[in-house]
Order: sequence, then structure tokens, then C-alpha cells
Amino acid sequence: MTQRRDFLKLGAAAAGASLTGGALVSAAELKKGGEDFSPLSGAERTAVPTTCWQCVSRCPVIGYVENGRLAKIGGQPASIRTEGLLCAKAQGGVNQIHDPDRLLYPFKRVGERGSGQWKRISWDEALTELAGRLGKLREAGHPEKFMFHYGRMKASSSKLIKSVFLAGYGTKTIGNHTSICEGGKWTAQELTWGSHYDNWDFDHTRYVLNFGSNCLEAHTNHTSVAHRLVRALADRRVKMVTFDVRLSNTAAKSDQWVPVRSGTDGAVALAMCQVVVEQGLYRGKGEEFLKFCKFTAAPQASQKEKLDALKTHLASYTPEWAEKISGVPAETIRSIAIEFASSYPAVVISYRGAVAHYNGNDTERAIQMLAALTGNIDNPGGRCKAVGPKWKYPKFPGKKPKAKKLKIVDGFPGQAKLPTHHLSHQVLKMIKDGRNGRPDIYMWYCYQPVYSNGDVAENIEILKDEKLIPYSVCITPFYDESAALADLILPDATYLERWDWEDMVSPNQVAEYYIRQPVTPPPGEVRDFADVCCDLAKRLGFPLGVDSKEEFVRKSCELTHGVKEAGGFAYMKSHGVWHDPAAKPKYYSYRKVVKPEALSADGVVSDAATGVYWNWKKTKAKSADEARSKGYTHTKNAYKGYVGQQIGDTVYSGFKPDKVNKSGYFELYSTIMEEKGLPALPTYVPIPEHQAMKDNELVLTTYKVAVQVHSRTQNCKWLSEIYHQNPAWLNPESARSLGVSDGDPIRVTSERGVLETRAQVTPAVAPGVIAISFHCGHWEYGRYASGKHAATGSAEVPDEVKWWTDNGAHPNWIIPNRADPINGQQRWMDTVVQVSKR
Amino acid sequence: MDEEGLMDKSKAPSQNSRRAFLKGLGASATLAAAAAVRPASAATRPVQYGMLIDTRRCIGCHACSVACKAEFDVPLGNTRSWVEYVEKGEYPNVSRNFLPRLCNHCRHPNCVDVCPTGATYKREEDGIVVVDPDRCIGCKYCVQACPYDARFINPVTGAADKCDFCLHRVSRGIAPACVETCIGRARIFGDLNDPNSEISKKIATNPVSVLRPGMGTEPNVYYIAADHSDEHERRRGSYVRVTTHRKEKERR
Amino acid sequence: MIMELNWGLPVIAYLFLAGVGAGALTVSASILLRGGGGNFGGSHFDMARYGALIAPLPVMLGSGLLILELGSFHAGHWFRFLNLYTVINLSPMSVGTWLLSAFIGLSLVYAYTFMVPDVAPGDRWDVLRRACAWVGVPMGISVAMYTGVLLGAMPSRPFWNSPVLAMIFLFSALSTGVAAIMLARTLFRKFQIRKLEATAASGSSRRTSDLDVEGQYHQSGYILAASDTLLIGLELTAIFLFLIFAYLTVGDVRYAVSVILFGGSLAGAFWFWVIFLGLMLPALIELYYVVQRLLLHQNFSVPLGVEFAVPVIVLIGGFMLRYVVVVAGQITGPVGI
Amino acid sequence: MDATEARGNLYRLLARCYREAPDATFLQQLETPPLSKALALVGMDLQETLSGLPREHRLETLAVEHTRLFAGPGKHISPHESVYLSDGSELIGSTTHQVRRFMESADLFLPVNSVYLPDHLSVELDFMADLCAREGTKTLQSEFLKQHLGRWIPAFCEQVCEETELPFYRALAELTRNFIASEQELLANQTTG
Repeated sequence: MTQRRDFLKLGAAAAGASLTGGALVSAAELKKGGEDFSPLSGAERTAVPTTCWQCVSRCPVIGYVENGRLAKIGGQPASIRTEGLLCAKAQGGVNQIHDPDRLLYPFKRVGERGSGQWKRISWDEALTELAGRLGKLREAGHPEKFMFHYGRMKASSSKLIKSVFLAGYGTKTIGNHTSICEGGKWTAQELTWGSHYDNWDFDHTRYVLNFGSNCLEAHTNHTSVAHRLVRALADRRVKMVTFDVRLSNTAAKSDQWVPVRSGTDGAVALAMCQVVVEQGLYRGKGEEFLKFCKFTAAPQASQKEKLDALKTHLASYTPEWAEKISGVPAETIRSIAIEFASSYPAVVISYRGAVAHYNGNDTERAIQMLAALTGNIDNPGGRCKAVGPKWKYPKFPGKKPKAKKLKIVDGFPGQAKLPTHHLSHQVLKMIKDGRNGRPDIYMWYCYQPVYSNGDVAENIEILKDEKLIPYSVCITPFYDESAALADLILPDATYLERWDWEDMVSPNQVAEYYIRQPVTPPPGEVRDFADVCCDLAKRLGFPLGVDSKEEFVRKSCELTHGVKEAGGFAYMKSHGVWHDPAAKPKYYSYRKVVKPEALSADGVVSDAATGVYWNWKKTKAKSADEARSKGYTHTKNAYKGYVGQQIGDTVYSGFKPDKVNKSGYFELYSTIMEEKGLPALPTYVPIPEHQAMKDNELVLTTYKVAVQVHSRTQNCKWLSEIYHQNPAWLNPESARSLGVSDGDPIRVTSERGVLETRAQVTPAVAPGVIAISFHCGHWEYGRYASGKHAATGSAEVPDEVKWWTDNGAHPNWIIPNRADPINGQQRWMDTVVQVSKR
Repeated sequence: MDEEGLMDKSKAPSQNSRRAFLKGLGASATLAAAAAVRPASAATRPVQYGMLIDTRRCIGCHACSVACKAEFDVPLGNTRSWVEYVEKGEYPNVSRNFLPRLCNHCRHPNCVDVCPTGATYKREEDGIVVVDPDRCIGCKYCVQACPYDARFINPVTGAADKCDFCLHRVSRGIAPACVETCIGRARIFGDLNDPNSEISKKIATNPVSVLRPGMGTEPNVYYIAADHSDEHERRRGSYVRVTTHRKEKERR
Repeated sequence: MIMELNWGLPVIAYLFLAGVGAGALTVSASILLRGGGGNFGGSHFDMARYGALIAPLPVMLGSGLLILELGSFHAGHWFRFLNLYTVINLSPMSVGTWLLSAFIGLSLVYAYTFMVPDVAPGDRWDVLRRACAWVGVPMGISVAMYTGVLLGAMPSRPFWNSPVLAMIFLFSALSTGVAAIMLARTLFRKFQIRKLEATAASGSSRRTSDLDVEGQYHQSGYILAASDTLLIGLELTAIFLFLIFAYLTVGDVRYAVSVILFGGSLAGAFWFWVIFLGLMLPALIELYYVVQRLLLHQNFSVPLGVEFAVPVIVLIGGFMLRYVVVVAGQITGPVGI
Repeated sequence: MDATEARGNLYRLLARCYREAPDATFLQQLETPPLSKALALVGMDLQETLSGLPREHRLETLAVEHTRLFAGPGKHISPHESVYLSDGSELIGSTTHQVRRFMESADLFLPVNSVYLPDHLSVELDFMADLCAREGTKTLQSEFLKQHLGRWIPAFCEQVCEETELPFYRALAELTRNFIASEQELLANQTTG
């Protein structure tokens, strides 16, 4: 009897536990992916685990191959980031391989540059010529005259090409594209909490406050983040408020869309900080976090001093003040600030809508401040430091030459005071200017200098000029607007035909290791450029130690802790992804106390001015004395020697700096900014061009949609079929005052030129703004993007697959390349335009 | 050398195999249904597959549309599965809702009623409405009859085509392609006749709706929080814009 | 409105041609059965003969066009349409296929009975001819109506989804059938008159007439004109019912029908080509001549131009009716989603 | 030399012409009397077609034109059956696979690292040449022409004629078209007879 009663007790107790899924009567779950079959023959399609590269999110995927042909790309159910889900863009990747207009051979220009006359040449001919030119520069002691400019290059591709090949060659004249992407946001984060990249912990948050991010359509970690946000909104009824000039799909899924005047998000964020401080809403979690924040010049200020400094700084930033600037009612600002501050954990997110402005740097810093004041930094449910895998890889064998560099990647002197991610959009202008030298060889890889930057007409003019750029090389799988202006085109493999290890951050704070492998062999004479680098290096006499990227990836798998033990390369090839099942999500990394032995290690000194412990030997300082006398802040590369931050009596690992010599505090008071003559605390600066706008003038804003990445997916027929036109959004009020009706052809004029497009009159955009997506208007890039191709087909099978003829208009023709004066971010959202009916 | 035989091998999977496949599936689907979907206690109950789309979870990302396009290599200009955007309101009170669309696998499919050759039929074993491309003559009667514009003539096969709930996957115990990929996990697929299936439970406990109930077709695709607004509402003077993302730009 | 028509010109033409053929056969058979042949010196028999000879041609032509429009045909499966004959079900198209096939067979036999040498009322083919006529009347009506049922069977097409549509198509088929006979008669006018002369000379006419040959010819047109007027009247009544019921209801049908009402995208085509040119104008012209005989007992006589023009505009109107209906049905749909 | 061998040689010659632009050796071979005379007989008089080109630029001009017509970059006339026949307008389309299967059914395999896809015009022509070199392949040859080469060669060649600015390639395209047409006729007679 006793036993019977115990059973009952157990049964009763178990009722509280979550036992779903075990009972016999429950509906069996259908398997979510991992397999696929041909709907025609029923035959199973071969599954090849690999990694997407349509956008920077780089999601693990599975390629399904049928009869030697990639039929479909599906999600990777084993991925802890995507949980097996996959966006439209990733699935449209099938079209990349099958693009009928892709490049299959190396081509050499004949005739005038840009005249469109080409000769197919062999790889040997191409590489002999290229190696000849590269070798000559290197032997002449001018490796820096070889400029390498990349758009998308990450993980193993970046390591092998940049850290091994280019380092082995000796050039540091390397351009990237971050400043036309999100560089401004990164710099602001480097100034506040060290390394860049914030992860938004939607899995644990209770409130989402969004400034200008469209993460449900496009984001650096799109699918991984989007599915978690939806889960939070739908399953846990998390409230979300979005500030944006436009009703993006993200704004549409938010509980509240708050239209804001273009470039004034910073004012709203500061006013919210003011409300939080004034109403004492920082108390609790925010107060705890204050200890790790720097709000004053003095490193060891007391809690009270910090608060006093804050109150003084924020005093004028009232919601009423912000209402005048942003157009958002003061009451709205106040109530959202209160909701946000009282919903711990809450996450404030931001992206280009808020940051790609003249004042973007401090907008992002103000947003960081709002997160800090409410204690939502690196906590479950808040704004977290990114966690990604740490791959080890084979280094350049032997001694690297001392690298040289042309000073053309950081813009003109004084153009941006802290360009930690360079000024990619100024590179061509710098070349034209010529004062800091010009490259003899300008090579670009996975990049579209003509199309992706503003000032398109000028880009074309410079790239065309053989006096400015004597020799140009384009590495791309597709003939695009920029390739048309190259001297040599090398056909690159698409991402589905090459090897890589990958390292995107995890939204769940647990690192995921994954690789990319070819789903089908590259057609024609297509070669992965990293393999070409191995070849080139051999020709130039500095072999890289690996003969191919595959070898590089294989060796990396054997070198990397965890992956190696799991089964190394063979495991990764068959599984695609790996994560440490024992790993716990990483939060509060800054709270770790630095071990005493680390502080007494060789070369570690403490810096009185900042309270930072640092190892001068890892910096550019020549001696301990030099280090001490110059101090942490003023020693070049001091951040590389950072060990810990003294707060009170304890040395914490704190917020480790990257790229700038900031302290280990969460720096809202930035000495670095102060020394550059900039406001130390986050400050609102109005956008000069927007202050004296005439009645007929609008601010042009650009955006992305869910089915396209900026410039490299328009050749995907399945994607362009869904999105191929980009009419300009106009608020009915603006339209009325301009005399424009829905569907009217319009002319959009900026100081740079005129864009002809059509109007879409919609209340989904704020008055005073004209919104044009920047995916369309290709004039090369194959039949689906531009419509350019020779007629094909016999009478029997007519060529009528592409049913749309309007390929949209590209706004970059009329957007100037202008930098945020602090971090150099391209100011995509600031252009003032006039609109008229055509 | 048996050259004829070699010729045959050189052909792509033909429509015949598709037909044989459809037929062969009859048996296997019943098996799968019995083994995987139905509880043992209700083994005699026929299966009616259905889908529930929670539009609150739909972010309009078109992942489903492209998944479908890839799964079946649907020729450009045609869609088995698509997502409509419904934008409405007056500034600043504006909304944009998303309405994923596919064949409803109706209980009373008008397309089946009008088919003169019996090429389209509702499978008894799982309630999926399918088209046998070898029987279909492409008369487009079903295309006209479908109140949901879910059908088209496939230019390659010359036969009517539409969503078949990924029968080739479902019969092997794998979710339809659109369900697998849905970023918002907005789609729930399962047996509507099983009261314990996830879909049945969700339908029982949520306010749901179907499209065009007045047509009397009794759809088996249900929606939670669907926005039924239509451009016809513009007649009242309010702003509604429906974007279908299809070659046929207007909803019909 | 950017929309592809699933059913385009071939289907429109088919609906029209099937109507003409079915109408011609029905009218021919009715005349044959009613008049027995021989009235007015055999001119009724000749009218029946025109109808019989006309009937199979447009129906076969239309059916051929229908096959051209099939998706399977476009994809190179030339004979897949034969699948239609492997099934009998309640699909209007399936019923229609069998009906149409039977009709073509019957109309060919019926036509044959008029093609034998020395064809005359009461010849040795008379029994077969009459048998065909007995079957032909209901079958012709069925074919004429089924085209309307075909369109009307779908709630998804509110414009078509009306029983009245079948009636409109029936009356239109009959009136275009009459028009086809009238046209044939006009085109073979000389032959007709020669025959009347021959009959008069032989004196074999059952009933003596005080009319001259020309007069007799005209007189024989009276029955066609009168019945055409009546049919057009009925058709207008049916269209009126169609419109008024659509107007008096709410929802789908009302919105759908608004495309042919004032301001609708097909209003011009409908009101000018169908109502005015195809129905009102011929009806008024015919009435003008018919009334003279009916009320004033004058001889029925129509100028040659009018005799030719009236059936032509009736036929144009009949085609435009199918055009407007088929297009309107496809560019409209149910309201709401 | 028997007729089949001759046919095979012509296929081989055409394949070479479409694969890459002629180099000095190849051009010289073409211009050597027996061959050049034979070419002139079928309408490809090299003296005439190459007469407009200055000798020192001949190779370069031919290479540039070959690139523009058949390789790209950008707008070109794709020499791949799957692209040309709008098989979903895809490179490596389902046609590519069908051609590969066809070749494999004849026990002929494309090298693993082949630069050219199975449905590249030069590979299809080479395949016909390989078949010609083997006994008892008439039916295969005829089927391949029917299912593949013959389906796109006429339209393809017509477009080359329209597009090209060099008489050499116009003559080549015309020669190809006429040859394939005669082949179809020949094989139809032989296999049915």
C-alpha cells in the first residue's frame, strides 16, 4: 500500500514537469529537414553539408545534389544558430551555380578599358602576366603598390588570402568594405566596450527597443537572429518598439512603429537616457553595472560622481527637446523609456537606419549608454558581446616580410578622426587625388567598387582611367559593372564550389564551428581565388605551406581544439557543424577577475591614468620605461597588451579593447574622443545638410528587402522574380505637395545627379523622406539582374523565362560618398534630394 | 548492344515515373500515416493533412516561396506557394501583414469537380489534392475553378500544377519544404483528423480562419490572425495595398 | 489590370462557334419538323438544309481550336486530349465532350441526309432525316446551353456563376444559328430564286401562291426574321435578368458585374458591341420589316444590303457576347480573401 | 578513307573550332592545301574569309571574336545546350545531365576535370566524332542528333551568322549548320532503311 501511495505521489509531482512528447497518443512529428527527395523520380538527393555565403550571416546549410546537379539548398538541422531554418536568399543560392551568364574562363581586356572587348586567355597566361607584375613590384621594394580591395572575405578565405598570402607578399594596402556597411557602428562599439559586434539575446529578453535595424529582413546574422526574435515576440509576447523612417517588415512586426525624422535617433536615445537617470530607473541592475562604466575623466570615480556627471550631461536632453528634433512626441519617448527601463532584461538594438548618418557614431554610443544605464550589457536577455568559434590555422611558413602600405584606405587627412574600419568609399577618390600615392595594381575580390559605393559615375570615371590605375584585376564569378572596367578578370568559384572553415557569431552565446565544402565541382576553368593565391605565391617564390584551400581547411580542422577531438576534417565533411555540447552560454565576460599570476607576468605594468594592467611587450613600445612614460593611452597598439582593468581593489578582465587604446571600462566617457577634440560623452550633433532644407526637399533613405542582398543576388532568378523593381516610397503628404501620384514616373535629383524611377505613394514611410531600396538597377550582372544577354533558344523552345523587364533603379548614382566625421561610415541615409514628376 | 535500352536510360525522369510514383505513394503514405502520424487507438480514422499558418509569426521573408521553387524547380512566372503583403492604414497608423498562400486541399475541391479527365483528385488516404500530369490535358478548367488562384499550367509538363503538400517528402515522414524552412516557424503541418496532433490542438485552442469561406470549399489550410483585408476596401476610401509577389500582380 | 487570361481567343471563338453550330442545327431541325418541308415551294426545307449543312462546321472548327488551347498540346503531347474519352464524370467539360462528340456525329449524319443527290422532302432519306431532327433539337439546345453551364459551374468566377448565363448563351446560340442560316440564304440568294422559279414552272408546289418568285423568296425570310427578333428579345430579357439580379444582390457578383456597367473596363465593349450592335440594332431593323407584315399585312420585303447586314451584326454581337463574358469572368474574382 | 571516318574527322574539326580560337599551328593546318581546298568546297574559303584580316593580327582578331561570340564575359551566345535551349536558362541544367547520361550510355566518359561541360557544343561534336570512330553506332548517332545536337544547332548557327563580324565564323556556322542537316538526312535514311 505504501508503495502504491508513493507512486501516486510521484505521479502528482510529475504533473508539474514538462512531459510533452513522450506519450503514445501524441501526434508524431514529421522530421524537419536533413533529407530531400526528387518530386519527379522519388530518388533521394545527395545531402552535402556546407555553408551559405549569400550574405555575411554564413548559415550552415545542406546542398541537395541530384544527378550531379545542385537541386536545392536546405537548412542544417544540426546548427545551433539557425536550428535548421533558412531564408529565401540562401535557398536562391542554387541559381548562383546555374547562372547562365557566369564567367567560365580568365579574360584579358583588349582595346580601350571599359570598351567591352575581351580575349579569353589561359590560366597560365593570366598568372604569368600577373605574377610578372607582382614580382616586379615586390623586387623593386614596392609591394604596397599592389592594392587588394575586398568586399566579402571572412574566416579561412580571409586568413589564407590576407594573413598568409598578402602578408607573405608584403602589402598592407588592403581595403575592405566595412565603412559602406556598418563600420560606424563597430567604431562606436570599439570606443565603448572594446571589440565590435553586439549580439542581441532575444531568447531571454523581455523587451526589444529597435533603432533603425531591419533584422527580420536583413542583418549580419539574419536567420539566426530573426527566428529567435519571432520566437520571443510570438511565444513570450515580448514587446517590441521600432524607431525607423520607414515601416520595414521589422517595424511591421513590432508592437509599435514610431516614425522618426531621418538621423535623429540619437536625440531620442539621449532623451531616453535622460528619463532613466532623472526618474532613477537605473536603480537595481543599472546601478550594479555603473561600477564597470566610465562616465567621467577620472578612472576611479565614485557612483555618485558618475551619476552627477551624467545628470549634468543629460540635463538638456529632455524628451521635449528631442520631440522638437525628432518629431517623436515627448510622451511617447518618456513612456517607451520607462517601459524599457522597467522591463529587465531588455535589449536595445540598432543598425544602419540609426548609424549610417553624419552623427551615427554618437547615436550608437547613446544607445550603448541606454543599455548600460539599465544594466542590459552582456547579460542574458540584453546586448551581449559576440561569441564565435576560435579556429586555429596554419600560419605563413618562415618569416613574413615587413609589410608596407599606401595611405589611401583611411580617407583624406582629417576626413574621419577614428576610422578604425577604414574609408572604403574614399579609396577611389584617394587614388584620383594621388597625393598619398597610387597603386600600380588594383585588384578587387568579391567586391563591386562601381556599384556598391556612392558616386557611381565618378567610380566609373576613375576605374576607367589608365593613368590613375595602370593595371586592374577583378576576381569574381560573375561579370558585373566593375568587372567591365578591369584589365584582367579571373573567374572565381561561387561559394558553393569551394572550401572554407567558417566563424560567424552565435546568437545563443555558444560557439559553432562549421565548414563549407563544394557541393559540385566548379565548371569551366573556374578556380577558388585562394587556390590561385597558393599558385601565385609559388610562382613568386614564397610558397604558403599549403597548396590549396582544402588543405588549409583540413589542417585547420586538425589544429583546432574541439574540432580535432570530434573527428577533425572527416567529421566536419560529413556533419558540417560542430559545437561543444558541454559549453555554457557566455555572459558577463567582463566580470571575470584576472588571476594574480597574469598581473605579475613578464612585461605587465599598471597604468595609473586609466587603471589598466597591460603588457608593453605586445605593443609598439620599445622598453618598459618608454611604456611607462608614454602611458597606456598613448603607446601605439597598447590595446594589444591589455590584461585587465582595476576597479576598486579588484582587477577584472573588463571590456577588452580592440583597435583603440581604451580602458577596460565600459567607456561612455571616451578619453580617446576627448583627445581628438570630440565630445567625450555621447552627444547629439545635428546633420548640417538637414538644417536648412527647402520645402520641396526630401531626405533619401535606402534599405534592404528580405529576398536580396545588396548587390550579389540579383542574378538569382528565384529571388529577382520576387523582387526586381524598387519604386521610391513617398508619404501621401509629401506626394501631394509634390503633385505626384502613385505609380507616376519621377525624377530624384541630388547634387550628384538625377535618378529616374517611379513613385509608390504609401503611408508606410514618414513625410519628408523618400525611400529607395538599393538592390536594383544593375546594368550588367547577367540576364536576371540587368536583362543583358544574347537571345537564345530555337522556335521550339522560346526564350521567355524572364518575364519581367523593369529591373529598377540604383540610388547610388545620386548618393555622394561622404563620411561620418568621427568613424568614416558612409552616410547612406543623409542625402538631400528634390523630387519632381517626370 | 541494346541501344534502345540505352536511349531510355538517357532520358530524364519522365512523367511516367511521376505517375507511378503518385500511385506507389498510395500504399507508402498509408503506411507512413499509420506508423507515424496516427495513434494506434484510432488506426481506422482516415488522415486529412492540413496546415495551420500563424501569421503572427510570419515575417514575409519568402523563404517558403523559394523553398517551394527549388523543391519542384517551378518554372519562372508560376508559383505553388507565395506570400502576399497587405499594407493598410493612414500614417502613422500603418500596418503590413503577411499572408502566405498555397493550395488549400479543400474538403470540397471545386477543381476536382470540374476536372473532365479525373487527373486531379483528392487522395482518400491523406486528403491531399493531387494532379496526375499524365492524365491532365491542360484544359485550365481547374485553374478557373480554384477560388484561391493556386493552380497554373506547368509549361514543361503542359499539365495543371500546384502545391501537393510535398507529398514526396511527407510520405517519407519529412515535413513539407516550406514548413522545414519557415524562419518564423509559422507553419504547422499535420493530421487534422487526429485530435491529438499539434495542428488539431492549435486549431482547437486558437481563433482561426480560412480563406474565402463563402466559396463553400472548406479549406484545410487554416490561419491564425490572418489579415483578410482586400484591395476592394479601397472603394471605401481607405488605403489598402496588396502585393502578391507573383507574375499576376493582382489577387483574384 | 495585369492579368493573363487562362482562356483566350480560341476558347472565346469556340464558345461562339459551338453556339452557332448548335443553334443552326436546332433551328434547322425545328423548321424541318414544324414545316414538314415544302411550304412556300420547299423554301422551308431549304432553310432546314442550310442549317443542317452549316451545323457541323463551326462546331468542329471550334473543337479544334479548343485543342489548340490545351496546355498538354502546347507541351507537345499532341494526343493527350484523348484522355477526355477515357472518363465520364459530372464535370461540365466531360459531359460537354461527350455531348459535343455526339453532336458532331449526329450533325454530320443529319447534314449527309441533305447532301444526297436530288434531295427533297419525302425522299428516301426522310425517315433518317426526321429521326436526326428529333434528336437534334434537344441535343442542339443542350450543346448551346452547356457552354453556359461550363462557365457557370464555378463559384470562384462570380461573373459566370449564374444560371441565367446558360439561358443567355442558349438564346444567343439560337439567334446566331438563325443568323447563320439567314446569311447563307442571302449568299445563295440567286440559287434560291432559281430554285423557286423552277418550282413555279413545274407547278409542283402544294399550295399556289399569288406572289411572284421574288416575293416568295422574301416571304420565306419572314419566318427567320420574325423568329430572330423573338430570340433577340428573349436574349435581351435574359441579359436584363442577369444584370438586374447582379445589381440587386450584394457581394461578389455585384462587383464582378460592375466591369460591364458604366465605368467598368468592359462597359464599352458590352454596351456598344453586344447590346447595341449585336442585339438592339438588328432587332430594330427586323422589327421594322416584320411589323409591316404582321400588323399592316404588307408583303415582307427586305433590301439586299439589309438582308446581308443583319445576320452579320448578329453574328458579330454573338461573338462579342462570348468575348465580354469570358474576359469579364476572368478579370474579376470573389471579393475579399 | 571511308565515309564514316571522314564524317568523324569533320566533327572533330568543328569541335576544335568551337572549343577555342585557332592558334598558329591550327590555322596553318587549315590553310594547308588538301584541307583548305576541301574547306573551300563546302563554302569555307579561308583565303576569302580571312582576306580582310592583316596577317599579324589574324590570330588576335579571331581570338577576340571567338571570345565575344562563345565565351563572354557578359553578353554572348552560350555554346551550352542547356542555356541555349532555355532549359530554365541554366548552366548545368537538366539537359546537361541528359547529355552526360547519353554519353555514358555509349561508354564514353568526360574526364573528371574536364574544362567543358558535357553539353558544350565542342564536347557534343567530339562525342559524335567518337561515335563515328566506332562500329554499329548509327542508331546512337541518329538519336543524339535528334535529341540533342539537331535541336539547337540550326538556331544557334543562325544567331552566330547574325552576330559575327568575321566571315570566318559566319562560314564556320554555315558549314556546321549544313553539315548537321546533311547528317540528319543521312542517318535518317540509314537507320530507317
